[in-house]
Amino acid sequence: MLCSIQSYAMRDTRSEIRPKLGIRLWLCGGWLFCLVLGALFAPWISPQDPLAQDLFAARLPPFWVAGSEPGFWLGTDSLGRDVLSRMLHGARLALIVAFIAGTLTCLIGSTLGIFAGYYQGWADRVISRFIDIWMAFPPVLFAILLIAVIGTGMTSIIIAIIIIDWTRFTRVVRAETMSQSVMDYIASAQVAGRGKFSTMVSEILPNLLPTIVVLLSLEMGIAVIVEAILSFVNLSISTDSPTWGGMIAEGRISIHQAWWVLVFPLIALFLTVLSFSQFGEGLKDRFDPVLR
Amino acid sequence: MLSRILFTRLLSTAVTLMGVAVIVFVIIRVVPGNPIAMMLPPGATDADIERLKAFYGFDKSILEQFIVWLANVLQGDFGNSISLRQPVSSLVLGRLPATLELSIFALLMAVLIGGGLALIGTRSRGTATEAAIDVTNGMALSIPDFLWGLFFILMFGVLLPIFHISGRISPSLNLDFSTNFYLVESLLRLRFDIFMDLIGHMFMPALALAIPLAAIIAQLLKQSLKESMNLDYVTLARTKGYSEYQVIIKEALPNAVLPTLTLVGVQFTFLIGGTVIIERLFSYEGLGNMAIDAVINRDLPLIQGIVILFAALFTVINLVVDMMYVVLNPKLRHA
Amino acid sequence: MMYEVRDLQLSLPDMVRKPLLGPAPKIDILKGISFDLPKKSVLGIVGGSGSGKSTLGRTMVRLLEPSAGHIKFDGQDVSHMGEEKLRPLRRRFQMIFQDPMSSLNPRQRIGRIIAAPLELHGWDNVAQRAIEALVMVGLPESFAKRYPHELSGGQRQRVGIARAIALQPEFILADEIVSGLDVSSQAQVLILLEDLVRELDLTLAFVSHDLSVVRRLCDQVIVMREGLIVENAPTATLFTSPQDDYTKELLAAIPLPDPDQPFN
Amino acid sequence: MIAYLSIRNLSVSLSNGPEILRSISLDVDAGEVHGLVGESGAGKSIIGKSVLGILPRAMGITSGEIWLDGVNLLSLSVAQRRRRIGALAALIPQDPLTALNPSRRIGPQITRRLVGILGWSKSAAQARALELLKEVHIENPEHVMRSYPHELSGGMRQRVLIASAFAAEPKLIIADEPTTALDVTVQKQILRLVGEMQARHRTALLFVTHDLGVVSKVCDHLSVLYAGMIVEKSQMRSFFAAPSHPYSRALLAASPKYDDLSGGLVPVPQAVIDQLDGEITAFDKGSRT
Repeated sequence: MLCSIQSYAMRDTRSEIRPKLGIRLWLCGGWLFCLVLGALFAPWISPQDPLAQDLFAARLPPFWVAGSEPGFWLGTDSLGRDVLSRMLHGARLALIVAFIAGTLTCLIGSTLGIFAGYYQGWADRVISRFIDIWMAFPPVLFAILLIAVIGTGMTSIIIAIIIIDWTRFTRVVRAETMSQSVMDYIASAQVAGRGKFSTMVSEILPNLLPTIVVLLSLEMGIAVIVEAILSFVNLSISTDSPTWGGMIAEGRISIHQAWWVLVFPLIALFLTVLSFSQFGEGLKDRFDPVLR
Repeated sequence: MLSRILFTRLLSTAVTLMGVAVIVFVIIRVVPGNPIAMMLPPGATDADIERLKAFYGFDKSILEQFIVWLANVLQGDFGNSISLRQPVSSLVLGRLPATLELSIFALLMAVLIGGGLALIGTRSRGTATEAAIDVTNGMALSIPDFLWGLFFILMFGVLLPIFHISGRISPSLNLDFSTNFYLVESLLRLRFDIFMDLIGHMFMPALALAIPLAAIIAQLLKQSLKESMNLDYVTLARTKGYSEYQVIIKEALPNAVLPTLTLVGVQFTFLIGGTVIIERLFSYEGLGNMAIDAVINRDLPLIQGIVILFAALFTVINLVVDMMYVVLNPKLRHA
Repeated sequence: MMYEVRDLQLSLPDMVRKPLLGPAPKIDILKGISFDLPKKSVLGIVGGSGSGKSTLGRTMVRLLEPSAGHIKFDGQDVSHMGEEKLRPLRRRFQMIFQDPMSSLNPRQRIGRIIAAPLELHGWDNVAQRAIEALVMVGLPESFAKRYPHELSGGQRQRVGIARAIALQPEFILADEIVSGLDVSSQAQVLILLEDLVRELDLTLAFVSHDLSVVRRLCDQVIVMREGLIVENAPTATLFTSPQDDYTKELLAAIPLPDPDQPFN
Repeated sequence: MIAYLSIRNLSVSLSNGPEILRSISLDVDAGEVHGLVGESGAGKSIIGKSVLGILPRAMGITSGEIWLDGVNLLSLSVAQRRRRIGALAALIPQDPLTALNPSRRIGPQITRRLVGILGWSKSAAQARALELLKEVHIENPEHVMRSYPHELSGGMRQRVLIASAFAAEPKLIIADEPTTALDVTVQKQILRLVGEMQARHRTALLFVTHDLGVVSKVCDHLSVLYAGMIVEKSQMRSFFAAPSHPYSRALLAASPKYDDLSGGLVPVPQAVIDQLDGEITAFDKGSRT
């Protein structure tokens, strides 16, 4: 899973001719902002009840296709539930998981990484050993297994994401910390009389922040995907609650009869993951003093 | 030196695998939904439950269970699957070839696409071609294999149905193969009809797995090729009458391949991890698909077997890559 | 005496030759160094690459802990002093680093870089003092708002000097501070340092691979080779009548801008 | 009679405009050593790179001629130029640590080009490499041929690079700060070696350096550069006896001299820099009209 996003370390070295325009930041930020609004106000702006079934209105096509009905803008699924309303409600779970799981994973993983990289010694050896073990697990299977064990529900999804993904932060932050630790400005802080912990916080951390912000934003996208995958294999939350992954699973089955059930959640997922992954990079390009 | 590194790495691999075994065992034994309860026929008595528990060894302490299980595993006995009622080892080994063929096919695709893009990008550095490659790479990197799979199902399953999007082989084909390495065996037996059918099924899931890795290879290899092109010894070669193409291939590439190789090793394990969901998506009868069924059915022995097999595969791949790195790097070889 | 160094030894573990089990073998970097550095004098520490001259410097400001021997700073033995006890002393001995790109935190503004150590030692008016330090090294006040990568090599090295003198130390270690600079900025930085030493009554140790740079600045020169001092002499004596063969070899190898210098 | 290497009115600029070299002209004949001196950014290395056709991608030659052995290199196609340079010229690079391919043994790095490009037999190339290594005073050449670069010291590597540069009997050598990365004692040996090899093979040598001391040891002529312009071109002895341009005098004054406590370490005066900037402005105006 997500092998694409696993390789953070090299993103820094991206070619120097990348577009410096802020447009990327605006596009990604814009989509995420709309999504947050949609999720927040889902109960008020949804045209239909996302759970209401109507077998007489099953598999209605989206509004521009002949045979559609007003009020069901993006069509209905095989049980007659409105696709748009379900997507808006699905966005709530996706975003809550993204923000909470992303942030917690980032905090836990980065903390372990900076301690391991800066203090080294036995703490580093233990943490590195755990990373080695974690790297030997197939992450999707690991996540599915965890959910099966600790039960479905939003908290479980968040816990599962933290457990499978802390190593992503730890690995990158540890390596980056180690390369910063040998710089002379660390020696200089020591010459000035700064303590070890204080040096870590006030000298090293600011130099890690751009990397951490990019990773955090990536992780939020990954959390959205993990949630979708878990819903896809019917292991996220109660089965009739609207989730993007659940809609995709259903759309996959009825793909030849009602393509729109798959296409719209898929587009939403695509844009969200892409936006999250580019948003952090955009922030870094815009605000990192060394690049600016 | 080489043997010392090999020994250290083997030792560390063993420790890692042991860690995996412990963690899998612990996770599974704290499962709250009692697996026995799920297997019972209606109207079973308490005595039946106790008998089943004793049969599967669930009545002993966790530590005891672990030692018994580990001793069996070391003899190649992973127990019997609860849901399929067959030995785990034969079930797992029966599915492994399908997953291996898919993963290696995807890896080859990724190396060809990514390597090709990197070479083109390096030759045309500083031009619009390079910029286009960079932008495409960035997009391809951001989208995980799961979404690529769904995208291909829509594009090539519904809009332009030119590839199969379900299964490993057409059911109408009469198979009398002696191994489960269908792709390899069909080639050896010169059954090109079967070979093409297998490729037709494999192409979409493999491409979904390959695209993110191809983008990573293209990006990293291009980056290190460009850095290598600025190295003094490459510059020196350029003054000696070689053509640009010769300089890239013969001087810059061997140097640039080394960092890429390490990365491809790790990324290959991620790719194999990705087969779990991709196989599910394309109903491909491999290990991953079986693993998800096993989790849904709470088939503990089978889950353990599959996870341990994946972990063993990953650590072996990492070990091989490490060794290749040492062999290809004269500084380590002759230190 | 500012510094009294006695039989100083330092060895580091050699991770390349570390056996599978057990400790790594040690490489001896400093093999018994003794010298005195009087207050308000300028000491040159010279040697080729691998001579241990930078290690000696870093041990003097206690970035490294010696394996044996003693370092006395202003009468106090600092050789194995813990970081807590060292802290008040640290203000009194400062260091200027070789590579200013690495020694200036890339994500802090210049003003912050100079002010942070002052804040740490509980001084007031740190922003104002930082600007005064900038002016003293000949940089405009506006540089306080800049980031290190926006400066030239010579300017960055001046920031390094400003950071060191802002704490009003008694001793400064300058580690190869002009080796990355062009001849004309080299001359500017050296003259600046010379003036500061005189104005602020500093004691200075100047580590360099280049004997010719040392001559103008230093009162006393130590020539090092493979972790040992081969010659320790007042500058004038060292240049006019070197005693050790290695010193003679070093002197003879410096190409002077003079076609008549015997060189072969 | 045209000099072996003759650069005429060579101008180089960045693709986005700024000038790197401003109409440089200089001649180097066989058996002659010409020094290029200047501070970083003066463009001294760029001249060598222009001749060898290895300019960074962002730079391009805007005008001028580079005559090598009677042929204007800039009138040739890229492939022809590359072959001609490969046959007639060679580079001794600055940093011996990075100028050898770390993953290949020394022997093949010297012989490969002789076999692959110049069509020598393998044994002839092998013999030639051994002979060259002896010529640069390497004690046991057979062993060095079988070594990897990281097994040799910096000075040894620079010797190997010098041997490799002379392998195909080039008539022009460009040495780009060949001793900057070395200790002074090693620098002395390498400078002596370069001079010796140059004299024996009667090559034209373009010697790029920032160190006037080094120039006084190896060069017959020198050009002082500032901001891509030659401010003074002179015979070596007359230069050190009496530099004519104020900038040259300032550079000489800034160079450290350990034998004369009163001299050395004088920064370039602002008046000189102003005068130079004036000359550059005047030049740019002149070239535009």
